[in-house]
Amino acid sequence: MSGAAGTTMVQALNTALRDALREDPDVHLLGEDIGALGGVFRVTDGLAAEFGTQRCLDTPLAEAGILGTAVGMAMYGLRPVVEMQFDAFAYPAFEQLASHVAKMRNRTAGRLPLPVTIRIPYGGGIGGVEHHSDSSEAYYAHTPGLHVVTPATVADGYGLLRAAIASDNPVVFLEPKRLYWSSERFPPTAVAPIGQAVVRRPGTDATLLTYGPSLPVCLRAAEAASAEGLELAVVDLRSLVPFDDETVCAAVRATGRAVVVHESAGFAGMGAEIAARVTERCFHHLAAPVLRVTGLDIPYPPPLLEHHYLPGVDRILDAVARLQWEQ
Amino acid sequence: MSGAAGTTMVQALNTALRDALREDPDVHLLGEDIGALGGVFRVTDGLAAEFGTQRCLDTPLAEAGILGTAVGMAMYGLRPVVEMQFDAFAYPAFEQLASHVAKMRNRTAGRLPLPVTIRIPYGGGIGGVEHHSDSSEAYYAHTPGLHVVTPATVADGYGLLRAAIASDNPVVFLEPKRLYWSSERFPPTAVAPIGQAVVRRPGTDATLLTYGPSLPVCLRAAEAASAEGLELAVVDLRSLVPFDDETVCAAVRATGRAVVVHESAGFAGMGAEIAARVTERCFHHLAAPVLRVTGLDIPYPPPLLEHHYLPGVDRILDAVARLQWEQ
Amino acid sequence: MTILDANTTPGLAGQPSSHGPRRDAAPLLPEREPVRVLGTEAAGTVDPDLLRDLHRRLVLGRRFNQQATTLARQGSLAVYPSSTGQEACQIAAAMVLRETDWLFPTYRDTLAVMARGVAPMDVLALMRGHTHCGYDPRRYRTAPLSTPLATQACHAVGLAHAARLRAAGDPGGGHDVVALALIGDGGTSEGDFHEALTFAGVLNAPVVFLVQNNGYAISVPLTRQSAAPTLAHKAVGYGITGRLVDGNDAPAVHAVLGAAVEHARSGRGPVLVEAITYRLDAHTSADDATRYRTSEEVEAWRARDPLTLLERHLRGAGLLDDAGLAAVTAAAEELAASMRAAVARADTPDPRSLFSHVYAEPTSQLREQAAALAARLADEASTPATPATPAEAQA
Amino acid sequence: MTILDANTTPGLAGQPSSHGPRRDAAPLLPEREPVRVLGTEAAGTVDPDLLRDLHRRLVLGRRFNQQATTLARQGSLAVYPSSTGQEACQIAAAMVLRETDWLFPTYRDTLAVMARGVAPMDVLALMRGHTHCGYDPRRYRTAPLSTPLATQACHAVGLAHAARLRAAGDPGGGHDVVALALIGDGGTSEGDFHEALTFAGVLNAPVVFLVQNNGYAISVPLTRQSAAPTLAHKAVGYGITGRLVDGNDAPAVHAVLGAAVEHARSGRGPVLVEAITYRLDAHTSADDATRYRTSEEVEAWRARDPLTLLERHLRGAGLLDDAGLAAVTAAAEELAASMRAAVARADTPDPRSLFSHVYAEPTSQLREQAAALAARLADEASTPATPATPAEAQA
Ligand SMILES: Cc1ncc(C[n+]2csc(CCOP(=O)(O)OP(=O)(O)O)c2C)c(N)n1
Ligand SMILES: Cc1ncc(C[n+]2csc(CCOP(=O)(O)OP(=O)(O)O)c2C)c(N)n1
Ligand SMILES: [Mg+2]
Ligand SMILES: [Mg+2]
Repeated sequence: MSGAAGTTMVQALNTALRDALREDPDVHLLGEDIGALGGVFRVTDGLAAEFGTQRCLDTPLAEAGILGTAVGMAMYGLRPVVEMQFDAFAYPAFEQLASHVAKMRNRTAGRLPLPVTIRIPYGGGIGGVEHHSDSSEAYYAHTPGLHVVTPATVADGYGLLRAAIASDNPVVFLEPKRLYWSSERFPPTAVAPIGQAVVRRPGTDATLLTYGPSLPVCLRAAEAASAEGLELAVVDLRSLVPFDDETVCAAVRATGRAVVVHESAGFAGMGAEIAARVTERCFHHLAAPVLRVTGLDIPYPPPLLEHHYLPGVDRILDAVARLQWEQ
Repeated sequence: MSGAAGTTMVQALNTALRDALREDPDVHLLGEDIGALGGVFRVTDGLAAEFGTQRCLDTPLAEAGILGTAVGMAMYGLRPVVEMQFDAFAYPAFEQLASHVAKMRNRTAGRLPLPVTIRIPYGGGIGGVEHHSDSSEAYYAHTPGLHVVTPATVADGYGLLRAAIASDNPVVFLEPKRLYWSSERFPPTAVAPIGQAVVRRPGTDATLLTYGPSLPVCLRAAEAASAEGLELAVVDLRSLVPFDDETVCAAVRATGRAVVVHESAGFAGMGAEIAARVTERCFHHLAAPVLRVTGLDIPYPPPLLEHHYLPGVDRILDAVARLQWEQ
Repeated sequence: MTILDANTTPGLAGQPSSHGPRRDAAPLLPEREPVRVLGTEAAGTVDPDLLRDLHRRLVLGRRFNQQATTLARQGSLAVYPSSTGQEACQIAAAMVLRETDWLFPTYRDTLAVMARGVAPMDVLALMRGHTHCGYDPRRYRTAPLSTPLATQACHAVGLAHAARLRAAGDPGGGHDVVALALIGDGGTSEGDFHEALTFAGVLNAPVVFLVQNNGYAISVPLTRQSAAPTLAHKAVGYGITGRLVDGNDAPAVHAVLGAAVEHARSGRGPVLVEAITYRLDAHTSADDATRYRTSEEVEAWRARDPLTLLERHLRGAGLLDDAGLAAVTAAAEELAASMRAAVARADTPDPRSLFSHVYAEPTSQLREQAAALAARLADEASTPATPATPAEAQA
Repeated sequence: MTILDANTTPGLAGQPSSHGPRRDAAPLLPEREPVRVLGTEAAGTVDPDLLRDLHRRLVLGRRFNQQATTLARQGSLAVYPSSTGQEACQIAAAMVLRETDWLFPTYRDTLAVMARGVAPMDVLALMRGHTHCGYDPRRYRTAPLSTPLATQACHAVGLAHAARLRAAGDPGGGHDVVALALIGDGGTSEGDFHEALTFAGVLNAPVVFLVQNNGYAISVPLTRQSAAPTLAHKAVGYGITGRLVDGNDAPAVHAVLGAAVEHARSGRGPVLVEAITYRLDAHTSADDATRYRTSEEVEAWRARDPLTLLERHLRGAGLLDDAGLAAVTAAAEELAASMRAAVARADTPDPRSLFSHVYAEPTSQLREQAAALAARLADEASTPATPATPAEAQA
């Protein structure tokens, strides 16, 4: 799966699905165009050929129907993995997600767990036309009963997807479209635990808290800051629910300053939760308020304007600069 | 509409709809059971009789269809007011809301504004069975392009609903089910502006920030605190989007301590946004972190357990006590 | 032949193959008039034991509805959606299923759930406000009572499909399962109903959809719900078989549904059955039906009460005498008494259960919240109760 | 008679009135074979001017598709979903509408939108990535190109209903509007399609649904999308009229759609037209169609290219000679050249526009964000550009 140029995120996800299909006959994939086409991003490339069109099922074009069918399959004991074609096209399935997927275990006192994985390509930066670049993580993170994870590295693409499929919880697995074609040298093979954040770069002066598509941007910002003598720590949350308070708070306490970076609209976004809970838990360690660098509070713009919307290095460094260094 | 016992929230909303229907022939109501039945909460009682079954239209049972039909009506120049029967039953319309209602003005460069009002009874505390007590405000508040308002008083029930219907923006109008039968002495008649919070009770020691169904609880908490010598200010946000930073920040700066109270699940809820933005803007006035008292991060419980879920006076006072008075 | 294959006819003449083959429409269209047994010659050919069994279950079901409605009026249940007038559908739905089959009920289908073997108070746990689902869905092969309309139809298709997948790998493993989804006339307007039927048709899943067309979705009459000739006419649009039956004619519903279940089980595809019936009670104990329907209409339907129709036939055919009726009535009273007793015994749920089943393992966030609740409860237990207004107690 | 009334027959025999009256199904069912004109006797009766007009528009449309696809390959458009092979549907859809009627297109219906009078580059603004909708929907009575599938069908119903409401109050006010919703075969599986048809039937709204059944939803063939005999058979389930037409036969589509629009306009109810067609190109310029279909299949359909079929007829009937064809081709080349020129002139959108139309009045939050962006832009303008990698420029 990995060439000289390394393994791409798409390949890592593909390998994770293949390994899961091989190891567990209960794993079934379903979604739009995941069979012969291999998915519009080719994440399921070759899987119908290897496992048959039953285990890699091209469904009718109806997202609530797809997720509702997966719920029924899971009730019978299967382990469905659903592909939603794009973020905004998961919205028709919102009722099935919020009222059934998230609640079934709880409403049946644990008797009907739903080990369903819902893969959703999300976010912008790929020149997509409207409805193809939404960041919808806050909707899911706010819905109790769901786990919500998002890889930012190729290794985590493999590891978190394996963990999601193996999990007895329903997991919303958000795939950063922008990182589909990023690549790493070593083919990933290890399962990554759900619920653990990881420090991607140590730093002493301030901490960037981020996830998914914004991790590379934060690492570039840290690089740039370092050139100017500021050492920024960078934390990759990986799992939005459950949230790893321990790792996050330790990283923030160590620097006393923090900026949250994500690409979805800021208002009532995931960054608000991160900022609020870090402040609740680390208030007396903070030399400055936790700031947020996020997408704008507007509908996602057309491709020629999206660079103004996405958090970039400059905006991150601006926020870091506003962390009141004079104190 | 108002008897000796005063005007109820239901009556105020009913009057607002009646006045809007009378004043503007373009106003049309549509929803499930809003005609002969007058809505399951009777908010549209008598309106089909007065304005005909066309302007108070009983629709087929299909929420996406209802909202999508309203979008089309608004495109032709009408001013539809949609009733969703319960919070969780608005989820099937989520795609229409997020991908069309919220975006139509923007994607057409202002040429197709959608003056649609979407009334959604929300929240718990009325002994409803599952799916009848969700607090869904965070989903809407996080979706750019929507205004999101919620009355906590009978007068605002009238005033904000009139403003919502008159607005050229799509407005999600969240009606606190728990307050439907609360009543006030004077029949409301004035339009309340969207986007303005209001201080419901002055106070010097700490500020409670709340909205909708939690306002009366906060006022009772302030009462109780006052008996023990602590004066709590209480701010009723009324409008979640647009957010009244000015009023809120002034109230928080005046006390240096704040607790946000709402009934939806806390994680990535509206309270996170409030806490985060207040902290960003008032950090150096804060003697303690902004705390949150919210619903639990679990699916809404069955009626016999819901009092454990809902923020109550005790939990609010506990949070106030944790605001580090020793400083 | 894979399990996805279905009976097809050649494609549309003159079109290359990408658009076909397509099915023949005629066999999918429903009968012109609802199937009836009672009052027809067919009635004489039905097994008398089946008729008596149906009758007994109708009587018990009616009494269950009455008692539950009373309990709701008295405040022991938060609410109760009675199926009085629809008992023939409820009972038949459960009777045609094997133990290994699955039922997907709505909030109104309490009798069907009870007929699967669930204890009355466990059926009513949702309405008691005690827990969201009072029974083990796997044990009774019965999904939780579904409140979000039509959503359960998708689950039924998925489960039926999964069973076929398992059956393909393990033919003798008891996986020749049929899923029966119950739905109301109003529910057929929801997008999820459409998507379920689309998937059922394409997957050729062994699923039966029973639409209990009781003429109303709360207050909205069928004429404002759908302009279709009959709801059974929707089936052809999904390539599945449509059937129309008199839902107040218990042996007719039993026969049509039984045939539908065997049709599905044998791999011949899903079936949509529309049963024309009427709810004689209000939508729920909280509803005021006089706002939207006349007493004349209700009386006209009372004359077609499924219990009356069946009792009249049994009496006429000499299959039921006063003693037989008395025995059945006594059993019904016993059921009602046991319901009252169970309610009196009812416990309060343990608040710690709030956190037990949100996830497979509680998150650290939930552990914190559970600990905080436990501390509050311990506090309350140790301090003397202060007089609280009901509103404050709630808040 | 209110505007909600529809043609009905008495209710189901023996049922009280709450369930009826119901429609007769037979007139709602589609023809057994798609309607054809070309190659039949009817072809000789069609107005030659109409045929020549159709031809001219097909040629222009084909060229538009080719040029836009080329622009996408060259990177001037983000993507282009070509309707090559479906031009007959596109053109007829726009031609049967009056100026006061409304069109509700999908992303693929660029030719229909252009035929409403929108300038080519404004049609393509969405795909250029310049703005979400390049034209004024009110001016052209054309909704934005809809990407979320089937959602626009609901809007069409609402708009048609609103027009009827206005017409009731103001009969001479030009409100006898018909809404035409375009949709693909895949889109018919979405819940919104079902809900739109349900509403259309119940409201008896003057709306026509044209399903361009091109055999595929991206890679998924019709046989995996629906098990229905034809998609037009779905209509009966909503009490609306279903029609089936050969979508590659331009005069046939024009005739059937024209009749459907007048059916709807005259208050006789909505119509669902299924046009059987094929997209000869890939799903979009970014798609690889060889992954899911054979070149034999494509070639079989190429033989039924709507342009070829019409040209053959015109030639045979002596309605088109070489000079005529040359004139049409020249016009098409002119269109293509103007598209290339327009792209070359294309400006970059103003970032300040990001905030202009989110709300009627910007919120204080948006004013802050707009000011911050303006400051950043001013900064960038005043500092010499530092070399940035493309990735960094994007981030
Ligand atoms: C998605 C959704 N929307 C709305 C409701 C509110 N609601 C509960 S029952 C009901 C009417 C259902 O009518 P029908 O399907 O005919 O079933 P019946 O009650 O007649 O058995 C409505 C609108 C709901 N439960 N779910
Ligand atoms: C709600 C939704 N789900 C998924 C998609 C992604 N998508 C875009 S086009 C397409 C196929 C549509 O097929 P069809 O309706 O037959 O139209 P065609 O492309 O053939 O014209 C899909 C799945 C979408 N746009 N909207
Ligand atoms: Mg009903
Ligand atoms: Mg298609």
